[in-house]
Amino acid sequence: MPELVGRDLECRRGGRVVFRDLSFALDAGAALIVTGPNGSGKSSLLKILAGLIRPSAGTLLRDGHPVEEDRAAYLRVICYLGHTDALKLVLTVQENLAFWNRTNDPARPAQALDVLGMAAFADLPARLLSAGQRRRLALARVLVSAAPMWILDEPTVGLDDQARQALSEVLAAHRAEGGSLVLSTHQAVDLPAAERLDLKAFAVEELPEMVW
Amino acid sequence: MPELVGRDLECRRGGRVVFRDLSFALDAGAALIVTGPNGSGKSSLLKILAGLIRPSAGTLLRDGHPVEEDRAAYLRVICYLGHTDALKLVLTVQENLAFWNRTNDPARPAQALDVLGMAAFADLPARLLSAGQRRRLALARVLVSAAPMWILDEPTVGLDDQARQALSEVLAAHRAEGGSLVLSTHQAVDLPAAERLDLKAFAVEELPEMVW
Amino acid sequence: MTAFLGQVGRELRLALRQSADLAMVVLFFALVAALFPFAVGPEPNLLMRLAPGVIWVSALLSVLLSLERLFLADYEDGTLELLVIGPQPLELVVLAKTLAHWLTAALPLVAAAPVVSVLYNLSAEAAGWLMLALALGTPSLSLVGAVGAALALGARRGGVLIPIIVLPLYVPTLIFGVMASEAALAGLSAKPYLLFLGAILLLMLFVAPLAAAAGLRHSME
Amino acid sequence: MTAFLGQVGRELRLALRQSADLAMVVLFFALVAALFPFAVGPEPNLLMRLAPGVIWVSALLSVLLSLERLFLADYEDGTLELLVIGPQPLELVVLAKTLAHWLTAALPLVAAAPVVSVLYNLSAEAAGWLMLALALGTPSLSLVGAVGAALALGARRGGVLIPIIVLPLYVPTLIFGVMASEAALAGLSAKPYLLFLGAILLLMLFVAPLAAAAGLRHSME
Amino acid sequence: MHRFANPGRFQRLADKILPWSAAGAVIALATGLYMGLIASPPDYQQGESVRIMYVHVPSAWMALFVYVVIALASASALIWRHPLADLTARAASPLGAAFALLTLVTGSLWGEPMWGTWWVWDARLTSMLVLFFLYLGHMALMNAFEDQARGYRAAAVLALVGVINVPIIKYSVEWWSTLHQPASVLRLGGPTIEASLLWPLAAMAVGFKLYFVTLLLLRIKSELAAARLRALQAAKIRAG
Ligand code: HEM
Ligand SMILES: Nc1ncnc2c1ncn2[C@@H]1O[C@H](COP(=O)(O)OP(=O)(O)OP(=O)(O)O)[C@@H](O)[C@H]1O
Ligand SMILES: Nc1ncnc2c1ncn2[C@@H]1O[C@H](COP(=O)(O)OP(=O)(O)OP(=O)(O)O)[C@@H](O)[C@H]1O
Ligand SMILES: [Mg+2]
Ligand SMILES: [Mg+2]
Repeated sequence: MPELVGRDLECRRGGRVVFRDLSFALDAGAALIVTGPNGSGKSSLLKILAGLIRPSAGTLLRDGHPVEEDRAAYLRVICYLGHTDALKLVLTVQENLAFWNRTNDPARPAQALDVLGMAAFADLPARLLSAGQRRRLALARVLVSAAPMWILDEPTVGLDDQARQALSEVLAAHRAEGGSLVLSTHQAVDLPAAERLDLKAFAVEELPEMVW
Repeated sequence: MPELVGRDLECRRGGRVVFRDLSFALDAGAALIVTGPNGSGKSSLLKILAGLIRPSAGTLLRDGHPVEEDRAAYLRVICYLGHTDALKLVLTVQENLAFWNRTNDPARPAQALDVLGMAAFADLPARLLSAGQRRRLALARVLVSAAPMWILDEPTVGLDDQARQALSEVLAAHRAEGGSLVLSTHQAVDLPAAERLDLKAFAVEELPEMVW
Repeated sequence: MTAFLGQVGRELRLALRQSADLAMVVLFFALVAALFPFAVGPEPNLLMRLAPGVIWVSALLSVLLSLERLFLADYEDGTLELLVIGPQPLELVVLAKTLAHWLTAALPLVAAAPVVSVLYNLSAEAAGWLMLALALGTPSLSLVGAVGAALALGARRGGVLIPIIVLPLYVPTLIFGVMASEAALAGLSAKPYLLFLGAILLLMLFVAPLAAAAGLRHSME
Repeated sequence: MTAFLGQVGRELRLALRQSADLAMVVLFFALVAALFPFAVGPEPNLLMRLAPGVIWVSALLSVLLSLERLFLADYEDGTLELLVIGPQPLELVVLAKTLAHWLTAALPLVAAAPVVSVLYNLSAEAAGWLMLALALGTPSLSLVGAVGAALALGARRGGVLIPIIVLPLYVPTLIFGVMASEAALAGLSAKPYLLFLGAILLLMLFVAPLAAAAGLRHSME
Repeated sequence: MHRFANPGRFQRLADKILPWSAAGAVIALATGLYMGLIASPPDYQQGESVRIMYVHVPSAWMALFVYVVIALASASALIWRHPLADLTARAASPLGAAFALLTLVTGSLWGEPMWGTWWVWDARLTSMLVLFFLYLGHMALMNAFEDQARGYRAAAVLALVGVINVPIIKYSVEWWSTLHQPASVLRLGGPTIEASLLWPLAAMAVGFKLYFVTLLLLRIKSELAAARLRALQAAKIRAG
């Protein structure tokens, strides 16, 4: 039985329907790549999966049970990375990361930084980081989340080739451990045996109504 | 004679030398693609070209004259797009754009939105835009800048294929009109006959000299 | 329970790390308080009578100034999203943040109050009562301020209502606080007013986290 | 010139879209002004004597509250970068933003002053002079505040830092403003003080944009 | 610019000056204190408490003087971007604050016997209080940024704006107090100090100046060391 199932999901943002009748299934260790043009609802879908917004219709099932039944339990197993990096610019890199460390192992943050090639910046205030370095730090947060299900919204934005390489290795390792993965992107990503979900198929033709 | 020349540029950020002895030349109608790993100084270089920060050494020449001689004149001919979109989320799309319209033609903003496929959102508050839509709006600002020299820091971030297509057409048209172009990116961009500048070559390994 | 304390501790650490060194808060407080004599003139006994009101207003102001950006920063940089879906109850996060804020922005004022009251020639004993009243009242200010800050996020598009809802909530605290100090100055018993302050604080301890958390969740839409 | 007006117009539109902040300022003003009767008791003539000072301080503090927003939003969303390298001189941009700030954060207070002065049963005529003094003095507050806001950009804790560096510079404006109103109250001529307020304003009109623009440029580093 | 400004030269110069200024300070202060505390007679109306003046007044003068020093340093820092100017401003600010505080404390110690209260909103007292706040603001701003350079620039601009305002502040405060209260509340000695008080005062003033110079040089030297340390640490961090 698939770990996460979305059934006939519909999403409204600002009074307008973004997508409708969207269904998908995700097994443990599997990866789902969400694609689609700008504004097709990738981030919205991921926010629904992350529990940030509720679908206007349809249900989200985890192990066969509606997520709403035990929201807290569901939120514990997921880790969400949005468009924003959620960094405190006045804190140093490791301070930023330590705050999000959900593993009981205080050494993990340092390892995560190392994996993403950020070890050298551990003591730098995040304000001094370049765009890509900030994204790397945001990704490091995911590594220390200890969550089996990752929900990543355009994780590769601003990353250089080397970092993108490191990321795909990380993702592979995560899946090898039985972790599952949903990510949205506009770029080509090499995820072996990943399912694709193109939101163009679920778009609703409808001009956005004026929002006051 | 090339329009813009950088001679032996050196850049310090936060007391550390990011790159040094960097030289380049850019003719009218030409394009320069700046590449390099995260933190190699792409944004810093573009900020120097945009007049936001001063190089710690070296000179920037426009038509053979140091830019510092007439900074105002130089700033008038450039348009800079940074990592941030510089949008006011409470203003509508067209309100955002209208403010930056430097062409004397009030119809231009609407055209720019149309070119980038944002016409349908003109009256939506920017708050409601998706990440890529925001980036498109930021790009529209460049289209209405009426500046002959564009300096774009990772313009394609978050854009979908169609938008990226539209952008490269826009860039081609800009160059056809004799406009020149400097852009940094981590992705493949199709700019015919563009020069490339890889910052890896100018990275500084040795420890920074004592700074007061 | 340990999770509770751990969470609070981490929230505290972050808030403390972000907040200014206490010296700055105190300095701000002293500056505002030192401003009034220029406005009302230097007569010592008039100033003495104004002292409680002045000190309370200064405290209120520093709470307002420092609390407003607490959630706003998290909202803009995306941290709030993560806190909302984070493992621990949002009410707890709010409470922890507010507590941290009080410790960093309000407690120093309570400590500095005696120094300031020298400028106003307050008797040591009157100053003591003033401190007590502040210690009881400022937490309510922080809590109510947290609600305001949270609601303001949801209403980015300009709900004029928010301040109209929040600021009046300050009035009781302010008035009872001032009156307690007044009574102490006049040699009367400040107890009844202090009791009122305590009651308000208990109420707010219960209401504010719920309201603020709701506001934060609402701001996610 | 059109660019200048465009800037002002945009700032105004932004402020109005976030009208919550506007209401906050006015309400805070009224709240502080309304508080002091509780602090000093109801003697009418004492209150009348205090009125100018209290109203001035309230206005000053409310302006203070709104200062941080002046440049911070532009700094964080990248707009400031574009303004710094934009075609019109940065000093003008600063002036425009400050003007907008005054129109949205200070002018409402000037308008609200008569209402508040009813609380202190000021004569209509005295209230008129008070308004005049405020109208002449508050622009200086906005200008000096702009300098503080610009210099504090990117600082660890702008919220408290700005008042700390700005308040001492407010003293002369406050003093002359209050004295003008008091003179009017006492039936003396307020002109000399108003002249001083005007002089300070002129000086600041010249100094503040330069200083603030310098601060903004430095914040790009 | 800072590649021409070389720390070494300053170090040598400072090391030359330091012994002299230090010695001078000790001598001047010693003579001043001796003349003031022992040789001179108690004031006929203020009694022994007048002796506080020998600390109080010179420190008051220094408090004003140091702010001007900072303003000049800031101006040159902004114009020529000379790092030494930044360091001077940074080193001088706490000293000025200390002098202001000393004035306030000795003043109120003096005030206690004089007018039976620690604090009176007298013009001089008040404007010194404001000056003290100006100092603290300057220090706070200078230390509020991760990268020192930013703090230097901001603080420099603030110091210049401040120095423009200092006279206005002093003047307005004087007007304020004279209008509000009869000047009789406090009769500061002012010009009417007789010679027996004047000489020790002058000696103390000279002593304070030299003392300031000494401390300033020492602090700049330590700031230099600190900056060097910061740079090396930064280097270590970035080099990984
Ligand atoms: C907190 C208490 C006080 C403060 C902050 C204070 C402040 C000052 C300041 C700023 C000056 C320098 C004025 C100038 O040179 O232009 C000064 C000078 C002086 N103060 Fe005070 N003062 C205080 C209390 C007193 C008291 C209680 C006395 C004695 C009655 C006193 C006597 C003097 C005298 C004699 C001078 C020298 C005046 C001159 O040479 O021009 N001060 N004080
Ligand atoms: N404001 C700043 N202060 C100090 N150092 C900075 C600042 N901004 C960036 N740096 C440092 O300068 C270096 C270059 O930064 P820059 O943003 O130019 O890199 P980049 O090539 O744009 O990287 P990316 O591809 O991630 O955008 C980085 O190592 C960064 O740590
Ligand atoms: N907070 C919001 N309120 C109302 N509408 C919104 C909000 N955020 C996004 N929208 C609308 O919902 C639609 C989908 O937005 P979403 O961010 O999910 O698109 P996306 O697929 O992530 O686009 P991108 O590829 O640019 O990130 C967009 O048309 C946008 O206008
Ligand atoms: Mg998206
Ligand atoms: Mg970059």
